[in-house]
Amino acid sequence: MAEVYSTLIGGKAGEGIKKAAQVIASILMKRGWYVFQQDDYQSLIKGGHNFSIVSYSPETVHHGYNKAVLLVSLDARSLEQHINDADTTRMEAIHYYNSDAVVQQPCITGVKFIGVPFSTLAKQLDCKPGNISIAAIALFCKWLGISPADMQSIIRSEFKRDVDENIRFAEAILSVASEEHLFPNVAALANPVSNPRLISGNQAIALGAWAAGLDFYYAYPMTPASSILHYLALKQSTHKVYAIHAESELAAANMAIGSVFAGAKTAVGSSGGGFALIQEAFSLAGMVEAPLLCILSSRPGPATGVSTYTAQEDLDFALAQGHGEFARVVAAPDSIQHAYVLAAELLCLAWEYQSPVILLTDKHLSESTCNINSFPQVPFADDHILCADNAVEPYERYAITPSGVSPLSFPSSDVSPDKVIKWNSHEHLASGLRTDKADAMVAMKEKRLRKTETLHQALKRYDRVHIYGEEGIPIFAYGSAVMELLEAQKYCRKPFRIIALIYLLPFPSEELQMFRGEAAMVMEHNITGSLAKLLRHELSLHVEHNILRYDGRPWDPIELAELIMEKLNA
Amino acid sequence: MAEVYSTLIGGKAGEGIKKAAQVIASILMKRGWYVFQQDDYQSLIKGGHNFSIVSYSPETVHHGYNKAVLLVSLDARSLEQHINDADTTRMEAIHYYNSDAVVQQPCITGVKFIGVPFSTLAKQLDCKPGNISIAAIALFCKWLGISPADMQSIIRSEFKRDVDENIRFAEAILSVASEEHLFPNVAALANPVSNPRLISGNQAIALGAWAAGLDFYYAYPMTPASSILHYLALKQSTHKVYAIHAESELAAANMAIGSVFAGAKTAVGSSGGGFALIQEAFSLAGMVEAPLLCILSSRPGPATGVSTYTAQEDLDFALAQGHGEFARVVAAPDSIQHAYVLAAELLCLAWEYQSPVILLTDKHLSESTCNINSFPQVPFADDHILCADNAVEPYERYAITPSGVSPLSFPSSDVSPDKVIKWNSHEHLASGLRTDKADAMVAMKEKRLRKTETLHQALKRYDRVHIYGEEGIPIFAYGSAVMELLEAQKYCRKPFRIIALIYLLPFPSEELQMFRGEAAMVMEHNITGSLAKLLRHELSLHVEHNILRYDGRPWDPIELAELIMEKLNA
Amino acid sequence: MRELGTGKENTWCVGCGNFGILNAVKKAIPILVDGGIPLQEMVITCGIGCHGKIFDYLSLSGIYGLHGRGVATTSGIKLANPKLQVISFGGDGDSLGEGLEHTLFAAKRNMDITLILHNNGTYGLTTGQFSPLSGHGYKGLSTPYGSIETPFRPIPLLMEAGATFLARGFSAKPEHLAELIVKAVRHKGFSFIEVMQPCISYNNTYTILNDKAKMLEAIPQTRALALELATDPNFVYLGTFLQQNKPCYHEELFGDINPLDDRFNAAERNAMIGYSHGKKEA
Amino acid sequence: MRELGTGKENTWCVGCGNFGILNAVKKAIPILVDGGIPLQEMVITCGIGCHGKIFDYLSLSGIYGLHGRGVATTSGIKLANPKLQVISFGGDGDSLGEGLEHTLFAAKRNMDITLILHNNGTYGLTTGQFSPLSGHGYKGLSTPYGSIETPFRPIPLLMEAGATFLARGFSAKPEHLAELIVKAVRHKGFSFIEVMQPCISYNNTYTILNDKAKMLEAIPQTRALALELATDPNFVYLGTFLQQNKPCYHEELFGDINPLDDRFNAAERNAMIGYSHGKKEA
Ligand SMILES: Cc1ncc(C[n+]2csc(CCOP(=O)(O)OP(=O)(O)O)c2C)c(N)n1
Ligand SMILES: Cc1ncc(C[n+]2csc(CCOP(=O)(O)OP(=O)(O)O)c2C)c(N)n1
Ligand code: SF4
Ligand code: SF4
Ligand SMILES: [Mg+2]
Ligand SMILES: [Mg+2]
Repeated sequence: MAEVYSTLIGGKAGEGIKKAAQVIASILMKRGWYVFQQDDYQSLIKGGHNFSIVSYSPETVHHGYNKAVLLVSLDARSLEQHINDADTTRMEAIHYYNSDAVVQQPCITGVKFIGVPFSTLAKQLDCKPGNISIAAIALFCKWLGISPADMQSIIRSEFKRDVDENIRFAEAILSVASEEHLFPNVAALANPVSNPRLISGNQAIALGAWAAGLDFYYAYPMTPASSILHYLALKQSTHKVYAIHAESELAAANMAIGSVFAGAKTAVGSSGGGFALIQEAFSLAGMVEAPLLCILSSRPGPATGVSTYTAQEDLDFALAQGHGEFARVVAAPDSIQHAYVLAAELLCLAWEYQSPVILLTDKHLSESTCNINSFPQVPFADDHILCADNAVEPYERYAITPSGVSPLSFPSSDVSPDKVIKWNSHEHLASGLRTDKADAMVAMKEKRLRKTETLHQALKRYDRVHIYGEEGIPIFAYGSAVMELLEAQKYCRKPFRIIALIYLLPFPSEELQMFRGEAAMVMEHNITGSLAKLLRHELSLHVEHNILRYDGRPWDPIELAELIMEKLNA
Repeated sequence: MAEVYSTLIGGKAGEGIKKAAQVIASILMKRGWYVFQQDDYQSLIKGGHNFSIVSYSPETVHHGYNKAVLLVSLDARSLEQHINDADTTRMEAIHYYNSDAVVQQPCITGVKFIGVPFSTLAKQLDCKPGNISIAAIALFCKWLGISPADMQSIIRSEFKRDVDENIRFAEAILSVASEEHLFPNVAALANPVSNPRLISGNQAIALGAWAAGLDFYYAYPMTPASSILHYLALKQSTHKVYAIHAESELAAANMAIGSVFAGAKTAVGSSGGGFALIQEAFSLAGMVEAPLLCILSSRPGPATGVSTYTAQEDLDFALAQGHGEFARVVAAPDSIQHAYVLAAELLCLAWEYQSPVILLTDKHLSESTCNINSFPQVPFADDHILCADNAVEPYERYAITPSGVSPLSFPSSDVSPDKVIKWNSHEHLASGLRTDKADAMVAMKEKRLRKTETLHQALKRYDRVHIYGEEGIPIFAYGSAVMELLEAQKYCRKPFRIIALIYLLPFPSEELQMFRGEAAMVMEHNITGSLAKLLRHELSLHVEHNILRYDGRPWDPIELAELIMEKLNA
Repeated sequence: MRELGTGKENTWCVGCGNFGILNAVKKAIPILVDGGIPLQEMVITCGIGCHGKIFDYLSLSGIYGLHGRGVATTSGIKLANPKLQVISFGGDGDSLGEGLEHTLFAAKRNMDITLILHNNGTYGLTTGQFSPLSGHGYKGLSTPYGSIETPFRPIPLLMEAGATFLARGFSAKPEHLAELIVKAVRHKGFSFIEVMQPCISYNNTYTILNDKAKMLEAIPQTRALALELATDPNFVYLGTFLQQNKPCYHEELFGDINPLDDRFNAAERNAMIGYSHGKKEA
Repeated sequence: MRELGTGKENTWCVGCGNFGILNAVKKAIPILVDGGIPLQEMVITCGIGCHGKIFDYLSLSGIYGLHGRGVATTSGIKLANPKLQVISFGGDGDSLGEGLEHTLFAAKRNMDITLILHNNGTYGLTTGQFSPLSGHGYKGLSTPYGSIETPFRPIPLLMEAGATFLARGFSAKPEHLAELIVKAVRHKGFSFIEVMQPCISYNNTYTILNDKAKMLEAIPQTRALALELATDPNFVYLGTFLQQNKPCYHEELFGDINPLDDRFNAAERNAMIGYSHGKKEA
């Protein structure tokens, strides 16, 4: 197994910590390393305590680590908080701290603490407070053995403003950096690829949906879903995609259904609170049979909960979205890469079966970043319109069909003036006109139900479950928990298999038959064990251990590996 | 078994059909009969086809019948629709029809069709179109052998306006009514009680909640929940209860939480679509630990669905209300009488455990009417405040307790000016101040989780399950389906037991242990069999037959009995 | 032109003002079609309420949406295909109660759609509860002792929010209303028509409206005058109160592009994803 | 009087206008208490946003509610116990975007509560997206090419909706703002204060506000004049624009009864249920 190293930068919100970590990740990635970045921040704009971790290896890194070989603490709080976060297992770690804020040099075996007057230097050299984490970039460059000239050009290309001040500051920092502590493993380049990219889970979702044909995205900002809106809004000029920040989630979802009616591939997204507000529209999508991709990125709840941390508390909520009965799909990506693929698959499924679909993610998967070396080919929604207008006259939007899927057509001057396309939130006849007659209700409800079965069959063409590992107890998980398990797998002396549920509804019973009644572990980020409950119900799974974590924080892979071994031995 | 008879009145919306049926039910009830009235109407104000059925017996009638011994069709559509709805099993049935609208007298064995020129008479005698169904009252009085004088005084007391015209019209109708066809069983008075009342399911819910202490009700009208709002609004002057029609369901639910904070016993109610809109507030109630009674009266969905018919499609939706994890209760009354008791119990539970609770009902239970001969004593919410301010200083709204229930206190000049009562939609400290710290999150989530367990234990003091019948296969149901089964039970030659689930969440596993793994039937009004799924999951129930009906209509007890026998023999 | 009705049984009460609105729409559509808008590009939406039933009586494409959300749905249709002319029928409960937010934001954005408000001062379909436009003292099932709220004034409210076409019609004057509808649909930007619509079952305002209705002679010269006339206590002025030119939302968003005609295909998207590999941002 | 702070770490950006608002509230409360409102009867609510953090910095009872729903929560508190004086802190996204409906209905009802709008023209907490009050062209993460919407005008909008007290303050003038808060809370009916609140991170308006701020000399004599002054393009007038007497909602609903003090107890309720048996309607 290839070694994994980590760098941690801590300081205040507004000091550019995440950005500095991104630059570091990018430096590594361009040199052929696999990287994973995760950011811990609070719901505030300036101040508080933020920290970012970049973990890197010549092989894929699925998840970040809590302990780092190089730490940069820009303020006293960071030093205090991360004083024990040095990874001293393989070499002496260095922890640079702000000597303007901390008078006494700490002392811990295996860690070299180096005080640097970050604040004084920044002030002297006119480096803005928002750029102070450039210090971490400089220290990292030194550590990696990057030449001052290369560092200069990195900073020049990454920071568009205040370039001279930033470079002067970085150079000053270089001059105080330790000469002795250089990264020992610098030559170990993994598979260098031509065009790697750093990408977050939310960017992967946005890009995947776009690759599959996305035209419109409607949302109201809500952490941790907001960055989908931001990313797509920026892409308007190059990608011909329109991201609309609506007056509320209710507006967003109903606007989205309007756009779908007109023929646009459309998505909406929010976190739990905003998603709760789109339930009625979700049910509408079920009734009018609108293909609509809905992205739910979870954070700890209930209510406003904890805005900037992670959780998997919304499984039942996602499975039971909307009043009434109708076909729908719920699926969760199990990595940033896979988020790209799944978003595309789900948009296609939505259009093929004219149903609302939910992509369930969480803060940790949505906002963490890793390198993607190449994007797999994904399906394109236009190729998955099962039942386009089949030219039967007169057109009937809700024609009763064996598959349950009815002809989809859009208003336009290309169609005959006699063609009337009516979508109806009431129970309706094949024509789309409203009805409350008993036999008509039965016919239309049965048509919609048949779609559930059709969908269930069709889903089998996608990977509904990912299984990682060959032997050992199965550990079930979904979403970012799979990333944690994958990284922990590297450290478990006893092997285990990870059973990653991708499609949660319709439940992939076929793929999981072999586990029926078996003993297993389940790991998830919540307090009630909702995934374990689902598996008990659907698979009669015998859940020996349900590893629950509900403090909003991701696991450190090594800690997790230890916990799993403990449970395995118990 | 005592005989059950039915009377059916059909005509147009706006002709006072429901009202006439109520008068008939009231006449019977005052004479010591048990009655059950159900109304079939559409989402329109005038026209269309409405019909009401009153079924009556000297013993309890749990449900209405489709076939009647006396039918009154005020228009041609009603005659056509109900031409085969005569109950000829025990006597010749009479079907009065409007001879102004129907020229040819129909002919069916066992049914006496009598044409009456309802429209002409009404016109001649200045009876308003909205009062034309007074004809049915007159025909019924004649049939029951009520004297013209008594009929007069009934009409006088039931219709405040146009009294003279109405009486003249009724008398004219009397004069054309059949003298031969009089009800044979008129003397069979059952238990005459002193003060019987006709009451609908929604009225029972409203009164039950009020008896338990309800102060405020917030809602936005939505069929079939609206009549709770209407009933309580009317009661303001006598009952000191305030029913507020808010600008939307979102407003209603958030206003309700405000009123709870101030110390008022408060409820909200809607149907699926409106309930979907209060999910975020429901989650808020979970987070701030607001006792809030939420009434969900279902109709066929999804989306706008079928506004005026019945369904049980919202079970999963009700069980998984709101994002995030928190304690809650979901329960469904199994009769109109029981709706009164359950509404009271649930308001008490909400206050005792400071949790949101859902009373799940459906159009059929909500809007049907029966006689209530006396109201049982119900608990009073004020007696169920577990953890009032226990005078620990300083006051902490979310003090960590073993039961998970924290002290509840209200702002008022009676408390010390130092007492600060903070409710917070964010994760919070015991003080109610916001937090995002890992250990604080864990502590508060665990406190809330403990409430679930405390609640679960406490629930055992109420009837969580009703079992009707001593032997035979168990048939599981909830809500109005239980009423259907109870009436059908009278006709089944093979006995069966009805297992009525009252409390659905927390699931009453203890009471149902004896059915674990057993063979059973499940009956419900939906297409996916959500109750059967719940029972399979929670009880490993072996569902031999899942009787599903999803056309919005209730079962006729005799048809249902036949179907059950067929399944039992299969 | 083909028949605009659907043959579906009409379930409005006899004498309901909605018939006049339906008639007016049926008169306006052929004029609009003659003016060059293809029938296939005329789309209707509505919320839930008696007003919404117009959806079932008009043989035009569209969405019978959720209560209160009709305007949001309409905006979404317009944005995806700006060639479509979308007319939304709203109730007073629908568009100024449950959906107030969407109505005001569509006006703020000057979204190029038409909202026809069926102002019957009541919730007709749910049996006559008071609405945001019901008068103080209105008795309905939810306010048996009389409403204690002051009604909104739709035209001033929409003007303040940013609507660029404001008019008032009366269901009993379908010819005039048809003219207003034609103008409103042709107006580029958010057009709003308040239609005085008597509800004979719960709020029969025929007499008072017949007494007080008065035609505007011309579009008032100033906003102040428009407001004064729109809120005159003695007369219910009918006609156009405001017509203003202002860029509308979809033009500001994408000029005269039609997003449906200007999409990258699968190959282009795949190529761009590939192409963008080397870029800082894809 | 006791300390009004909570000791909780303040996480607003240094220089944020919210500090001025917090100071003003801390100045106003003792004046109100001296004027006879017990501290225990002062209740605060808020939505979610930077503005909402004021909840954590004030040692007063209340509800830190949902984004956009603060005003609805406030109305519910007031109705249950009309003795409480409830001040709601709202953001511009919060109270005029997500929660627009509740704000306008509270004004329509003349609900006796106070709404302090932290108008920073941006969504501060969610990193600076445009808000319903951001100017045309405002660049934020959701509008990287500039907002294409025209902002609402809060004072005219609230006036049209029915608010009976309208004022504008500036966070950099906390003394004046404190006076406005005292007046607003004492006003019987819906009182609205638009506070100009620079967001130094996403919409730093200090310079422009310092340049343009100007005190009103008196409450304008007419609504028309109030509107003119409130929307003057050259000056940001500060002070009270409107103060009007009108019955408020809870008085219309139950006069001077306090529902919490006037309830039937268990025995009375049981008796009434029994008693009402013989009646037609209970
Ligand atoms: C979310 C939701 N809430 C409530 C309803 C019930 N509902 C249907 S129509 C209506 C009010 C109708 O009033 P208005 O909009 O004025 O229309 P009108 O019937 O007067 O034309 C209501 C409350 C609904 N369908 N959906
Ligand atoms: C239902 C819901 N949607 C979205 C959010 C995310 N959110 C929190 S604050 C906020 C906007 C804040 O803007 P504003 O109300 O102007 O307050 P400010 O931060 O500027 O004071 C948003 C969108 C949320 N908490 N809840
Ligand atoms: S209730 Fe009123 S609005 Fe509805 S159809 Fe009847 S008259 Fe028209
Ligand atoms: S982001 Fe703006 S509003 Fe929020 S605290 Fe910072 S300066 Fe204040
Ligand atoms: Mg209306
Ligand atoms: Mg703001």
